[in-house]
Amino acid sequence: MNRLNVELPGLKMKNPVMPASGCFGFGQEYAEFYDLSVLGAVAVKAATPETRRGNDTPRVAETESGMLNAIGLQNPGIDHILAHELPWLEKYDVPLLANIAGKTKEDYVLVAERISDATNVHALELNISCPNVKEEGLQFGSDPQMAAELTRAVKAVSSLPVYVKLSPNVTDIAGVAAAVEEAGADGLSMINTLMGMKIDIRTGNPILANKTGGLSGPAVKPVAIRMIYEVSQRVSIPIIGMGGIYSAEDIIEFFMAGASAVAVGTANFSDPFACPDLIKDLDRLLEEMEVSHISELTGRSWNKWEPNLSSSR
Amino acid sequence: MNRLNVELPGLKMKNPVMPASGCFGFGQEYAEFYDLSVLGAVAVKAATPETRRGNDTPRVAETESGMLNAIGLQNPGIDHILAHELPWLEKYDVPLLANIAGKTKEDYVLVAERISDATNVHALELNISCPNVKEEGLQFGSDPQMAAELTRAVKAVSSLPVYVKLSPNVTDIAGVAAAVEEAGADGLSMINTLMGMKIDIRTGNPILANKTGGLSGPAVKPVAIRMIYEVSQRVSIPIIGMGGIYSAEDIIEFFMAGASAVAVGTANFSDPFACPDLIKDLDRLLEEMEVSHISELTGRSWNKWEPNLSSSR
Amino acid sequence: MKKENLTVISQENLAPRIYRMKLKGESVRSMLTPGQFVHLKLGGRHPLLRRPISICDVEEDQLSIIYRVEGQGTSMLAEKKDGDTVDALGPLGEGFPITPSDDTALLIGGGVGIPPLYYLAKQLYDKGKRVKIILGFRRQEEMFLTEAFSRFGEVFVTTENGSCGTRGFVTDAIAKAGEFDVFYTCGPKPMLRAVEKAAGTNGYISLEERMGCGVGACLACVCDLKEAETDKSYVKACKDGPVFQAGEVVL
Amino acid sequence: MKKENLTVISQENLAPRIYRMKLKGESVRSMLTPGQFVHLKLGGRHPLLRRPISICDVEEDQLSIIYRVEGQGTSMLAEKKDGDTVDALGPLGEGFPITPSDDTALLIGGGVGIPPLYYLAKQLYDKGKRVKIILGFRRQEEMFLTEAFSRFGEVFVTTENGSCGTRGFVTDAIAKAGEFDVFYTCGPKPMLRAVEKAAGTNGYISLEERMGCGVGACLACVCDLKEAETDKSYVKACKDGPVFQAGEVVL
Ligand SMILES: Cc1cc2nc3c(=O)[nH]c(=O)nc-3n(C[C@H](O)[C@H](O)[C@H](O)COP(=O)(O)OP(=O)(O)OC[C@H]3O[C@@H](n4cnc5c(N)ncnc54)[C@H](O)[C@@H]3O)c2cc1C
Ligand SMILES: Cc1cc2nc3c(=O)[nH]c(=O)nc-3n(C[C@H](O)[C@H](O)[C@H](O)COP(=O)(O)OP(=O)(O)OC[C@H]3O[C@@H](n4cnc5c(N)ncnc54)[C@H](O)[C@@H]3O)c2cc1C
Ligand SMILES: Cc1cc2nc3c(=O)[nH]c(=O)nc-3n(C[C@H](O)[C@H](O)[C@H](O)COP(=O)(O)O)c2cc1C
Ligand SMILES: Cc1cc2nc3c(=O)[nH]c(=O)nc-3n(C[C@H](O)[C@H](O)[C@H](O)COP(=O)(O)O)c2cc1C
Ligand code: FES
Ligand code: FES
Repeated sequence: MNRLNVELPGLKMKNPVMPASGCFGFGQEYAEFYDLSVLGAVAVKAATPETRRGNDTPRVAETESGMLNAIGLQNPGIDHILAHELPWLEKYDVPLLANIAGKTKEDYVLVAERISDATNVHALELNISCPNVKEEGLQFGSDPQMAAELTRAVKAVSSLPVYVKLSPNVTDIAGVAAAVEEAGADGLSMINTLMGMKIDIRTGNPILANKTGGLSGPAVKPVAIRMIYEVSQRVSIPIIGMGGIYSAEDIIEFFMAGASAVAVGTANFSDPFACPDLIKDLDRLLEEMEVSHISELTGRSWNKWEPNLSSSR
Repeated sequence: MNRLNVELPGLKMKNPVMPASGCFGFGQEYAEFYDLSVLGAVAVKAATPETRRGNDTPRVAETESGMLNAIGLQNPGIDHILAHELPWLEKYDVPLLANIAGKTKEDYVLVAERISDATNVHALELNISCPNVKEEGLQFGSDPQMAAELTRAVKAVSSLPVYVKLSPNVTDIAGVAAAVEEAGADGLSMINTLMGMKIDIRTGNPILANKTGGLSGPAVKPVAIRMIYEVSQRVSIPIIGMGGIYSAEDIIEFFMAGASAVAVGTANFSDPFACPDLIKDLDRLLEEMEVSHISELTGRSWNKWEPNLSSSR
Repeated sequence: MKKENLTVISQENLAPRIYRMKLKGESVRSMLTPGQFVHLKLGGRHPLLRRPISICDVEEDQLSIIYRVEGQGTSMLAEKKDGDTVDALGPLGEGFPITPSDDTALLIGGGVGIPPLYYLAKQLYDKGKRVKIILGFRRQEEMFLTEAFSRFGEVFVTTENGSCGTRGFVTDAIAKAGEFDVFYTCGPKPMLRAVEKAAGTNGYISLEERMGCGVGACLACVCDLKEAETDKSYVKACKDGPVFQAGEVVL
Repeated sequence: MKKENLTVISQENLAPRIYRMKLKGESVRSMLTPGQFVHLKLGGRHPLLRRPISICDVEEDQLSIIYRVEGQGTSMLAEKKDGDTVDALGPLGEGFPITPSDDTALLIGGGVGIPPLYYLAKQLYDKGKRVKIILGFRRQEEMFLTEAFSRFGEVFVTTENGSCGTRGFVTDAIAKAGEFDVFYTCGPKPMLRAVEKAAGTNGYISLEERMGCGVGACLACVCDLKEAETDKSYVKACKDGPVFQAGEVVL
């Protein structure tokens, strides 16, 4: 019996686990460890119109139960991604969620339009929340109006489902979520990283060359759970949950908070086999818990009535 | 030589370490472990006009490198605090920072006015950021205008220096900081807890009776450091830094980010001797680092010129 | 109330996931009252908070505790080897009072609520009281301490599936145990509620509440008083308890 | 590139804070190239990330590493006892190439940049190359491996305080070492810059960059290429390196 398959707009997934954008490159590296077809989906690294060099190094710093990163959206640009990275992934039976970033609305529209032609891209993920890029991206994530407008503009040029990746660095994340839903978003991804910093006390300088960076890993999980709990009660589009997932129990917690699928980021760095191991563990845990299908758990923390039988399985 | 004494508005401190509000009651319990006069100051538990029962239990849940709490501002009310709690503390040679909370501006003004008469209260700390109390407090913390107005109202009734305790659950903490400085705040305390949640996967319910709670402990330190780094460059009033302090190295990091004193919360629960141990370790570490006075380190991560010689020592 | 690194001197598996650990240290000499607990810090910073565990027995400078492996903290406890140390804060809280006027005591324990009653049974017995003990388990395989208790008085076992003793819950054995002057109970909340209902008000109840500080400072562990006093409407399980008079607090 | 729990077979203190650890496991048999590294996971979830450590020597299924205790990860490594295991991912990265046309190799190592050069010296020597070795330390007490290296060639020591060998930095011994065809260097960045300046371009440099994944996925460890190629302006230290041709990347 299959307890794990889920279907989200555009994404027919064997299981609800995908690597998170930026934590898996375009898959090549992890393909040396396992067959990528075992994954539910792959969220590929952010694409921008032009080649991006990213920030200076150091770009990562470890914190208690977490890490900071300030990669700065380094990527080879949409042309190269279309010509080399995405075609390489075609040999795997796995849907792609294409993460898109940019400086302006026009940037997002351009990348969305072009990347939608790739046959293995099944949905778009608008990264309106990357905190590591100066004077761009971020304001889209903190302003409901701008986020909605961006969503509308991208929806207008692409027939693919659009997921908006929300920033946790805001006063009212549910407000942003509601605004993008209203603007036509098909799903949400949350959360992106929390803005943080670490100082090397021997030098007095921030460890990251960019000074601030995005906090990810188990440290942020309670914040992610709270936000998904809040947003899932406010919107009716599905949520891809992420932020500190390291165990199958964590995945169940994200579902119970309100997620319909999950993404795994930092855990890949601790263990390259994180995703396939989580998928196996999750299946076993659901069996132990006598849960007949993972999607029954979505929103269980607030939705006390019977499982929604119309949900995909 | 004394490397540790610092002077902040209203607070002449032997050393820069105080227990954080809500994590030390009114001192009685920890006085069974050590002499409270060794502390730089004590931030006492929040006072409200009336007796508060607080939230249902469970009120705490552990997370990775952190904890969630939803005490709900339980306190015996200003009358009882003035009659019993503060007088008991008079036998110690330590200045008090009185934490104040309320539902309305009038609540804050009332408590501020009355508590200012206590002889051992040397400064006020406006808790505009407690995330565990429904429909109150929080909106003061997320709206710069309301925070400023509240600050002004309290300043009008009390001659004591006023510290405003900022919420990290906002898009633009520096905006709130600048607004309260403009309104006459003498200092800032930051950060209060991040809103979070944890679900018990065996039951599907949030562990806390209040569902959401405030995240504290080492997990949040990178967020605190980032916010202090940002705010200290924007305002010129001193900052009492807090959020995950567990070691003397952490204290140095908070100073380098921009703090002029620190508060220690959760660490007291892990070890009742946390504060006196930190004070000793800090002195030793400064000696090792050949720092002649702790206040030289304030803002070192962004302030690369010579130490400000006019700073207190 | 001291903080000390106690030394592990033995570790024994009593039943599935149930262990008895003996620890040695000077502060143990002050652990005189049954029902008090120690607050254990495991593993440096992970987990972050201490874990409350009841005092099960004390002999001079040796402390016995009995614990069930539940999560990270108790798993780390189970991994300790002889000679390792455990950072223990204690004794904490108010324990069971021994009331001179009561001659026969009924002790009612369920699961890991049983350990503190052992030290209590021993002290009652040493004081010449008559002791009766009801011990509730889920099933026979999970039983522990039943023989040790029989040194101090008659033991009545209940198991949920009837695999040993009376089938059902501890309350199903109260009638069988017969008369008593005072009762003492410790176990999960639903059990405490049932016992309070069945056994009356001359008794003492030990509560398990999630704790933060364990010393009375954080207000994590409060319970409402059934009848609020003028200045006090609640108590702290860690400091005013974990033992309360039956009927004193809202369960 | 495998993940395996290697078994600790010995641990030795070589100098203050410097340890040599020997580990055993099947995956070690594939660790053939000097300059490659293993990525070690210590202590479950704390610390969260792996730690890169160079391969210092390999004999059949036995790996030697030499490390300096810096922070949490290396402290935990130092606490390992014989029989404990260490989760190791490796071999990772591209190591030092041995170029057939070059007869005399100059190896220049500073501090914990020295260990990977040991395995290299051994292989060069086994291939019949002439090997000269410059080893830089801060002071005499911190020296290690100098005798072991002398099996493979002439060793020149430098110490910053002059307590042994040439006073100064590794670059101060290059002239003394005389002629060479190719150089190999590993050490802190300022040293690498100085060496690149002093020793020319026929050589190889091993870089230490802070890493996230260690396998090329996170882009934590990128270095700019001095001359960007059409499709490529940067390299990843973990995957394309840590060894690069002198002059290839911006230091
Ligand atoms: C006064 C008192 C005395 C106790 N005496 C004993 C004893 O003698 N033997 C024994 O086996 N257990 C006892 N317990 C329960 C014991 O404290 C928990 O089983 C233990 O804390 C679980 O920790 P963990 O890390 O293994 O589990 P986790 O579930 O990982 O713990 C997570 C958090 O929840 C708290 N928690 C989990 N379960 C409980 C619980 N039942 N009560 C209170 N807090 C809990 C933990 O302290 C920790 O903060 C006692 C509890 C209290 C309050
Ligand atoms: C390819 C490579 C090979 C290495 N080989 C060796 C070796 O053979 N022997 C040896 O002693 N050291 C070596 N190092 C350095 C070693 O990785 C660090 O000293 C170690 O990671 C410090 O970890 P920690 O937890 O003790 O220190 P912490 O300072 O607590 O580490 C915190 C974080 O910073 C990173 N970090 C700290 N210092 C360095 C550093 N110098 N380089 C890269 N990351 C760092 C850690 O990996 C960790 O993520 C190598 C580094 C690299 C990149
Ligand atoms: C090194 C790194 C790079 C990331 N790059 C991106 C990115 O390009 N686009 C994006 O939307 N999110 C990016 N993220 C955020 C992750 O996709 C994810 O939202 C976040 O890390 C929380 O999940 P985790 O705790 O499992 O890592 C990145 C995270 C890390 C750690
Ligand atoms: C149990 C608990 C109760 C708290 N109560 C208060 C309070 O009454 N008023 C307040 O301003 N902050 C309160 N706080 C927040 C702390 O003062 C502090 O800002 C926060 O915990 C971060 O510091 P830490 O990580 O060192 O604990 C409380 C925190 C905890 C953990
Ligand atoms: S646990 Fe802190 S008051 Fe009881
Ligand atoms: S460490 Fe992740 S790409 Fe090199």
